[in-house]
Amino acid sequence: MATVLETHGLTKSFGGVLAVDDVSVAIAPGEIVGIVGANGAGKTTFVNLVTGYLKPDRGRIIYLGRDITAHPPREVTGLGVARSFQIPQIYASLTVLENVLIALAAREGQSLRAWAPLSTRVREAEGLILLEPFGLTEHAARPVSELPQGGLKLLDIALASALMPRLLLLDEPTSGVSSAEKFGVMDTLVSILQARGVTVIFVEHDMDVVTNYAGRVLAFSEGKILADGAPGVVLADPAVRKAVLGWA
Amino acid sequence: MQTASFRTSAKCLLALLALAGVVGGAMGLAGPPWAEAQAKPAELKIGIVSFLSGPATVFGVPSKNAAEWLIEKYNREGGIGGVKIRPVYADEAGGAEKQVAEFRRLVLDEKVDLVIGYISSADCLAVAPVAEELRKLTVLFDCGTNRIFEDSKYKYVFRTKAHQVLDSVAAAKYVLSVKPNVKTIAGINQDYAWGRDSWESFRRAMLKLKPDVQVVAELWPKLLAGEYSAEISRLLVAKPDVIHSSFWNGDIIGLVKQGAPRGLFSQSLVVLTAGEHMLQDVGKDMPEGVVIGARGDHWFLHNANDPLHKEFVDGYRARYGRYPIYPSYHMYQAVAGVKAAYEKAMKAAGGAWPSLDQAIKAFEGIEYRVPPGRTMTIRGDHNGIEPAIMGLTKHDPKYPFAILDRMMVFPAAEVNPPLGVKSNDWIDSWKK
Amino acid sequence: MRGGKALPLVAAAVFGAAPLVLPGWVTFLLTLAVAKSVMVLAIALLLRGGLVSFGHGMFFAAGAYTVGMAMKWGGMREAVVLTFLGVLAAAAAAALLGLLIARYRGIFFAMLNMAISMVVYAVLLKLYWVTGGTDGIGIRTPTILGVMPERESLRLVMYYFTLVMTLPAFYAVHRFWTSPLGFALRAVRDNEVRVEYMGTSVARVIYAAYVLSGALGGLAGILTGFSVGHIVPDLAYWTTSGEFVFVAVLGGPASIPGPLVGSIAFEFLKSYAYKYAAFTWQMTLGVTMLAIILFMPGGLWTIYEGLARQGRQWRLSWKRTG
Amino acid sequence: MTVAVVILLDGVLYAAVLFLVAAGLTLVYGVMRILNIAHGSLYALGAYAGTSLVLVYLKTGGPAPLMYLALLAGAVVAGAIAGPLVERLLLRPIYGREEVVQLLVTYSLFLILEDVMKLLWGVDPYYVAKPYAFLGTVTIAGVRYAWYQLLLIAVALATGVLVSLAIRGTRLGRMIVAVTADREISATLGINVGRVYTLAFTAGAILAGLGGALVAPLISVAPGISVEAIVLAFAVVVIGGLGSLEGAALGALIVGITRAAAVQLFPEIELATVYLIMVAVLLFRPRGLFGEWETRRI
Repeated sequence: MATVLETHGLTKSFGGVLAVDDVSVAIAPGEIVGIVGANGAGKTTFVNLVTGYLKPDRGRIIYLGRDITAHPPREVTGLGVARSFQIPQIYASLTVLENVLIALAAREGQSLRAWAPLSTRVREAEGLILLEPFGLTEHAARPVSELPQGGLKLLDIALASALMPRLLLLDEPTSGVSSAEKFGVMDTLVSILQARGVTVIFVEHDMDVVTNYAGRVLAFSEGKILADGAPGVVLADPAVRKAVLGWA
Repeated sequence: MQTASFRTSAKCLLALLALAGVVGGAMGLAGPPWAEAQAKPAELKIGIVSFLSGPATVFGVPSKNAAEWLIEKYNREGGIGGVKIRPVYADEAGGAEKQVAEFRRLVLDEKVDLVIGYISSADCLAVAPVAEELRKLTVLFDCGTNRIFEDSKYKYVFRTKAHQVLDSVAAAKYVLSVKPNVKTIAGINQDYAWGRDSWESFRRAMLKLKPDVQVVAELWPKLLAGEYSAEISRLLVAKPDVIHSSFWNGDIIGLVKQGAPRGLFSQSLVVLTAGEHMLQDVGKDMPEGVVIGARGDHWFLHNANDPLHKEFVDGYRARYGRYPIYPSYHMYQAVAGVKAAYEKAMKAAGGAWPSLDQAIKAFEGIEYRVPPGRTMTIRGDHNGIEPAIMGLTKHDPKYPFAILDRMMVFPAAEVNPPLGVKSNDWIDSWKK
Repeated sequence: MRGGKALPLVAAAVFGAAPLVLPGWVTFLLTLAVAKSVMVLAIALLLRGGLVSFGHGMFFAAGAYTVGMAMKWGGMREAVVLTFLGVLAAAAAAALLGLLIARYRGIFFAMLNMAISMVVYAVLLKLYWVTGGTDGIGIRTPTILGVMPERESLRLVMYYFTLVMTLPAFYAVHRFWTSPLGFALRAVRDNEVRVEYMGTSVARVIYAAYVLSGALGGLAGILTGFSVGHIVPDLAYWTTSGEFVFVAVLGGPASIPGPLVGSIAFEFLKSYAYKYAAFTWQMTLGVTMLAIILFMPGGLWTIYEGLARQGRQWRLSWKRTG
Repeated sequence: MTVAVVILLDGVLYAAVLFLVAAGLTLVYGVMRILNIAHGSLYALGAYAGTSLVLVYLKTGGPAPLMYLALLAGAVVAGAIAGPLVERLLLRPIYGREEVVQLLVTYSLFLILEDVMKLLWGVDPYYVAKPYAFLGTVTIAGVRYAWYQLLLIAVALATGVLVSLAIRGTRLGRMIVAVTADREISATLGINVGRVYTLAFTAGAILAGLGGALVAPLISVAPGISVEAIVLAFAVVVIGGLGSLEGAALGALIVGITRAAAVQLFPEIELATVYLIMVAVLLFRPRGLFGEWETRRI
C-alpha cells in the first residue's frame, strides 16, 4: 500500500537528550492520526522533523515516495505538507483576512508578484469561505492583534488549511480554544479535510478530542512510540495511560 | 484599504504644500536674482563661508577671525568707497550638497552681494557652477585644487590664492637646496584628492629636477585615520632620504606625535607642505630640522617689519591670542581683493558704484597689496599666484613653538605655471 | 470617501504650482526634498519588512556616480537616458549585493549594509583619477528630451523633471504595498517561520524588496545629483544613510506619503538648523528620533491621520446634532 | 626578515588597538543582544575624558608616571557615568522590542552623544603626546618602537584575559553567562536580570572608554573619531562572530596583521583591507568565525 508519510529510524537529540529516538512509522492516505504523550515526549520535535524545521541526527523521512529528509520547511510545504503550531504563528500586524489572502497567494505561487494586487475579488471570496468553518468570517477585517487566544489558534489552523495540503500536521489544535467551540470547530474541520482526502496528523492533549476524531493513535514516551493503533485500544493501554496521563 | 491611504495621502500633500507656501511667502518673495542695483548701496553684504564645525575648524576659525578683523578695519576706515561691508558668516560643514543649498540661501534669501569662501576643494568645485548660474561674484579663498580653473572657465568665480602645485614645487626645490644629494624619496599622504595631487606634483618635480631619485614608498592612509604606527614602521624600514607629506589637521599632529619619538624625523628629512598651521598647536614637541611649507609666503615672521604685515599680525594676535596662520592670510587676500576690485572699478567708472560686470572686469588682472607686504596678482584665468616660503623648524626661546630657520622665498613665477599651462604639463616641460 | 479621486489631482496641481509662487531657493530645497524622498521611500520600504539599512547611501551613490561617469567619460547629456541608466546600475548593484545581504536580518542586515557602503565609499575615494576622489564629479546641466534648459528657467525645469520622475516611483511603491510581495514583506517582519511554512522563500522576498529599494535609492541619487550639480563620495558614507533612516522614521514608514512629508520637513529644518543650532543639531535629531520611536511609532504621518480621524468624528457628530 | 618581524609587530600593535575598541561592543552584544551603534561615541568619550584629565594633571606638575593613572581614570569615570545612565534611561524601555528598534535607539544615542561631546569639549582637537613619548623607545629588528605601543599590547592582552576570567570565575560572571543563555529562566532562578544588564553595559562602556583613552596619546582627539570607530569595531567583531570575546581577539589579529602587511607590501589597498576581510569571511561563514546561528523556539 502506498503511504503518504514514512519515517525510518528518525532520531534527534538536544545536548545529549534524545527527543526523538529511532521512530519508524508509516501513514496511509486519508488517515487521521492522533499523537499523544506527556510534555517532552517528543511530539512537537517529531512534527518539526517531518516538516523540516529541524534536521534529524539519523533516519529518513519519505513523503509520497520521495525522500524529504532535512529538506527545509519551504520545500516540504511546496510538496503539499502544511502544519499549524502549538504557539500560533500568524502575522500579527495584519488583518485576519489579509493573513489568509497571503496564504492563498502563496498556494497559487504568486507570493513574489509585485504589481498585481493581493486582494482580488476572487481571492477575497475564497478567503471568506475558508474562514467560515473557524467562525472567523465576522472578524475578517479586524487586525489579528484584536483576536482572543482561541481565535489566533484557529487562524493558525486556517492558514495551514488554506494551503490545500495533502498532509496536514496540527500541533495541539484545540489548546487555548474554549471547550464550547472545540468540538464544533473540529467537527467542521475534520469533515472538510476528510472530504478533500487530506491526511491529518495531530498532536493533542485532550483525550476526548483524540478519541472522537483520530482513526489511529501514536503514543509517544521519551522519544519512542510506545503504542500505535486504534484509539480505543491505545488509550486503554495502562502503560500508555501511565506514560501519557501520569496515572493508570 | 490601501487605496484609501493613497487617497488620504493627497490631502496631506495639500496641507504640506500650503505650509511650504506660507513658509516660502514669509521668507519673502524674491525678485529675479540677477537684478542689479547701480546706485551706491547702503552696504555691501558679503557671505563668508568657512568651517565652523568639524575637523577642518582648525582652518575655518582662523580664517573667519581674519575676515572679522579685516572687515572691521576697513569699515573703520570708511568701507569700500564709503560703503560699509556687512559680513554674513556661514558654516562650511555638511558636504558639497549642503554647501550648494547654503550658497543658494545666501544669495537668494540673505541676498548677499557676493560670497567669499570655501576651504574644501569639493565645495569649491560644487559651488562654482552655481555661482555662474546665479551670476554672483564668488571668491574662493583657500581651496587648493588645480582642477577648478584648469578644467572649466568661469566668469563670476575667482580664487585669490595659488593652487596646490605651488607647495609641491617649492618643496622639491627647497629639498634639493638643503639636501642636494638626495637619492631616495617616499610619500605619506592622505588617500584623497588633495593628498594624491600633492604627491603627484612633488614626485614629478623631484624626478624632473633630479632624475636619478628613486621612490621607495608611497603610503596612503585614509583621511583622519589618526593612527600611523604601521606606516611609520614602513618608513623606518625603507629609510628614504626625504619623506613628503601633505597631511593637515589632526593627521599631521598624529604623524608628528607618533613619528618623533620613533626617530622618523631624525632619520629622514621630512617635508610637511602644510605644516605651518600646526606649529602653534604642537609647541615644543615639534622636532627640529623638519621642512615646513606655508602654502604661500604666509609666515608671521617673514617681512615682519612691513607696516601692513605688522598691523595684521599684531592686530590678530591681540584679538585672538594666536598668530595668524596661512588660512588667515588667504582670507585676508580674498577680502582685500574684493575691496581692491571694487575700488578699481569705481575709479574706472568715475566714482560711481560699479555694476557686477564692471567689478568682475576690474578683478581680472588686478594687483593689490597684501601681507607680508607684497603684491598679489590675480591673472586672467581668475586664479591668483603667490610666492612660496619654505623653512626648517628650529626652537627659539622667544616663542613657545618652533619657528622657521633657513627660510627661502620662491618668487611666484618660479612656483606657479604660466598662464594657460596645466600644472603637470608645466612640470614636464622643465628643462634640466 | 469624499471626492477621494480628485485629491491626488489637486495635490499634483499644488505641487505643480508651488515653484511659481515660492522664492527660488525654496524651490531648490523643495526639489532636493522631493528627490530625496525617493531615498526615504526606499528605506521605509525595508523598514516595513523589519529591516533597516545603515548603508543605503551606496545605492544613492551608485545612481549618482553612474550618471556622473556617463557624463564625464561617456559625454552623455540626456537626462532621461541617464536616469534610466543610473537606476539600472543601482538595481544591478542591489541585485549583486542582495545575494549576500538577503541572508541576513536585524543587526547583521543593518551593519553589513553599513560596512559595504563604507567599501563603496573607500572605492570612490581610491579611484580618484576616475571618480575625482573627494573632489567629486560635477554634474553638468543635462538636456531633457533633447532640449537644453535655459539658465533662467533651469531650476524650474529641474524641479518639474524631479517631480515627474518621482511620481512613478511613488506609484510603483504603492502598487508594491498592495501586491502579494508587499504583503509577504510585512509577513516576513511579523513571522518568518510562517512565511517559510507557506512555501514562500523569505530570502527571495527580502531579495526582491532589496533590489527594488536599491533601484529607488539609485533614482534618488540621480535626481539629487542633477539638482545639486556636484556629487562626492560622502553620499556613500554611513552617516548619510543614517540621516535617511532618521527621515524615514520621522515621516513614518507605514504610509506612502510619509517619506515625502518627512523629507520636506527635514530639508527645511536642516537648512535652518545649520544656522541656528550648529552644535545641537544632531542632538535634536537624536532626541526627536527617540521620542518618535518610544511614543509615536507611526511618525509624523500619524499626526495627520489622527487629525483626519478626529475631523471625521467632528463632522459626524455635527451632522447628528445638526 | 626585518619586514616579516615588522609586519608581525605592527599587526599585533594594531590588533591591540582594535581589540580594545571591539571588546566592549561584543561583550554588550553577547549579554544583551543589543548592538550599540553609540559604542564609537563611548570610545570618543573615553578619549576626551582621558586626555582632559591628563592635561589637567600635567598642569598640576605632579610626578609624570602618574599621568597614566589619570588617563585610565578619565576613561573609567566616563564609562561608569555614561554606562548606567544610558542603560537605565534608554535601553531598559526597549528590551524585547524588535532589533530594528533597538538599533534605531542606539543610533539616536550616537547622534546625541556626538553633540554632547561638542558642547563639553568644543570642536578644537585635543592633543596630549606625553604619555606616548615619556616611556622612551626600543629598537626591534632595526626599527624603533615606542614602549607605549608595546604597553598597549600588554594592556589589550590583560584586558582580554581579565574579562574572560571575570566571566568564568566570578559569581557575577556566571550570572552574566546565565542571562546570556536564557533571560527568562535566569529571572526565575532569582537573578536580577536588570542589574546584570546594567553591569554588563557599564563594563562595555568602560572598555570602550579605555580603548579611546589608550589610543588618545597617539592621535588628536577631535569630532569624527567615533564615526570611524564604530564601523571598524563592528567589522572586527563580525569577522570574529558577534558576541564572542575570543572572536573579537582573533578578528583583531587577522585585521591587524593583514593591514600591516598591506602597508608594507601593497599600500594601495590599505584603506579597504578591513572590509574586504569581513566580506570574505561572511561569504564562507555567515555568522563570523566564532558565531552561532540561533534557532527560534516554535
